[in-house]
Amino acid sequence: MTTPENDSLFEAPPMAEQERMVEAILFATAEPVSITELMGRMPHGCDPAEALVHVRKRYEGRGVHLVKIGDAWAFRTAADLGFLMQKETVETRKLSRAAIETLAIVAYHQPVTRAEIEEIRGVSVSRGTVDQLIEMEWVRLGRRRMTPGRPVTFVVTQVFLDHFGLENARDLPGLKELRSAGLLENRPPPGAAQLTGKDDDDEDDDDQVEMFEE
Amino acid sequence: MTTPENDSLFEAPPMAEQERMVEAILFATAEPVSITELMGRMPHGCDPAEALVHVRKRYEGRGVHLVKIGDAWAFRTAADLGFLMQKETVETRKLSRAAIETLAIVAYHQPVTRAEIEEIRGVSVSRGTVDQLIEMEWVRLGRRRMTPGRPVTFVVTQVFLDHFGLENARDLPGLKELRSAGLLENRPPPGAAQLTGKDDDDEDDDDQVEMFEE
Amino acid sequence: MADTEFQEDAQTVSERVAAEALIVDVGAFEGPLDLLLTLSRTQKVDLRQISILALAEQYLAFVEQAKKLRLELAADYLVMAAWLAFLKSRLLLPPDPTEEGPSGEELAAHLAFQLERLEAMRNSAAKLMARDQLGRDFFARGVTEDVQRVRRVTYTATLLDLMQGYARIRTKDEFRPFVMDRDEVMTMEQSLARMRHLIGFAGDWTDIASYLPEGWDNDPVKRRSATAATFAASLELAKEGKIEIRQGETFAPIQIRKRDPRDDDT
Repeated sequence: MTTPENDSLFEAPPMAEQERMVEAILFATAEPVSITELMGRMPHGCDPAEALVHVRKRYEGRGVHLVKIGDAWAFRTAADLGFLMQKETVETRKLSRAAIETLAIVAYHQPVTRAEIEEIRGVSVSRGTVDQLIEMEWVRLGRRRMTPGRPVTFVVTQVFLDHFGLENARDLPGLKELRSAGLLENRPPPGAAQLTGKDDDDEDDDDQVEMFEE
Repeated sequence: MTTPENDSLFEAPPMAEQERMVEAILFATAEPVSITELMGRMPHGCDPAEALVHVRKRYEGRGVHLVKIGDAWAFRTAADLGFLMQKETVETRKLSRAAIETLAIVAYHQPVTRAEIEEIRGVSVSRGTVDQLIEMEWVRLGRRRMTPGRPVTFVVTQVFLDHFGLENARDLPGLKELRSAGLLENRPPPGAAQLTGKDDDDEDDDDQVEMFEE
Repeated sequence: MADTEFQEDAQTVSERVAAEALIVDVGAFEGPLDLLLTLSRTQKVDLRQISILALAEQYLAFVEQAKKLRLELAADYLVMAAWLAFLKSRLLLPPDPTEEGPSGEELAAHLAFQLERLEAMRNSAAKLMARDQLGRDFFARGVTEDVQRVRRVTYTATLLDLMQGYARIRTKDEFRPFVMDRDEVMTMEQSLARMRHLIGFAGDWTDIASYLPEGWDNDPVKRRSATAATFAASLELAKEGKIEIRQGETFAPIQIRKRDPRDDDT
């Protein structure tokens, strides 16, 4: 009962002091603080609304800002410094088998439509696989094919050629060369057919799932 | 391999920008942040140590201060504004007199062995007392003493320094006076009486056993 | 011995009252040193000028009093009493030059040091606890932001992956006539023939493990044979000056690359 009277005996602290108080309260409090609450916590006679104006100005252009959230106020990291709240680690992974095969088909058959890729691979090509290759800038959209439906085509990029040390996609070894290089002789021996055959399928399936997850 | 080269292509951000970054990072966390960690999170070529000097100056006399705790830095509210913060006050566990004295002895005499603590207090130190201080993260194990029995030593932690607003264990109140008065010396009793001699041995053994149990 | 000492006690009334109060509180003391420190305060002097002799007498009187009141004192209180009685006799008797061990003064000085040190630590503890404390007088940031760990994944593939991938697709439907395979052995000749073609496409350092023919890298027996053959073939090709071989350190992957014919000119 007597508290308000007692308090009013003291003059309100100078505005600079009130600014410090606002600063400290907003810094230490977990939730945004309303003016009413500031008023309740600061000494009698304080004007938190005015102090907030000063504090807001003081933090303009700083690493943290005073922001209004609904009726309440809080310090928040400046939006342009959000990247500091992240720690980036780079991880290099081998491209999935589905992606490699799709990429190979684009490289050997460009310009090639999605339907053609699917026909060659014998399985449907997930959206993610192509998107990934485009994002890596290894594959880009070519001209539309002048056939019914005018499907888009895919071609490989300069980035792709640079990465694989090719001057031209035509430099890629042909099927004949691949065969003589022993790259085509890798049919599983008849005895192991089911086993490896099954594995192959599994891998494809896995690839698909992987792509969807990412 | 090529990353450092790439990075050095970009110049470090201007100091004013680095100040903002330091501000943002330190505002975002309750724990002190080391210069090494700041360096790791800020862009390549930044000098957080210099930025900290500027930021510290900027916050002098404000409602929050930049304080140094060991090798790390943190923002803390000004102590004179603690009265505004009843809501945030955390009830710390009440420490027993034995615990408080043990804490002071570790702080002022560190690194100190259990036998030395007991010698100073004139009573044996219960296991629980030290355990409590270790659990609060105010005390941790230091190096073993290179004396017979190789007893473990205790030292205070960064959490301790942070809690008591100390930049450094050297800033403990009255430390200089105590040292010049010779009160931090570990004086062996004259003639090393059989009684105390025997006690010492036992205590050292206890320490060893404890260490093996842990 | 304690009896006679107690007879000649010259305690004032107030000292006796204080001693009785101590007795009642005996449980509150943390051992004899704590009690001695409390007793020494009754001397109302700087601890550095304390009379250890007087202190010893106070302590012995306290123990005597406790005995009279049939209070059980812990053993260490009695040990201290015995030691103080010994110290007292040392301090009172003229030093005996034939006697060994520290003098009474030395022992008294050490006890005085211990008391002073204990008091200093108590004062320091009080000063420490009187400091502004985190979470009581000053505060940390109330709302913290987690540092997000962002994992950026980059994908790579080699030309060999690409060619093998393509070959895999193109040969899916091919019929392969049955031949007598020496299933699990790869010869150096086979490997050499294979490598001669492949090497033309390998401009960059490539792990020789990636030259293992597909199907030869899962089964340990086949892998061993293929690895040996590939390695031998690599050595052969290096000898011919067609490729370069390198290895970072012992057991590190062995890498090869095509030797650029232009290098010969330089």
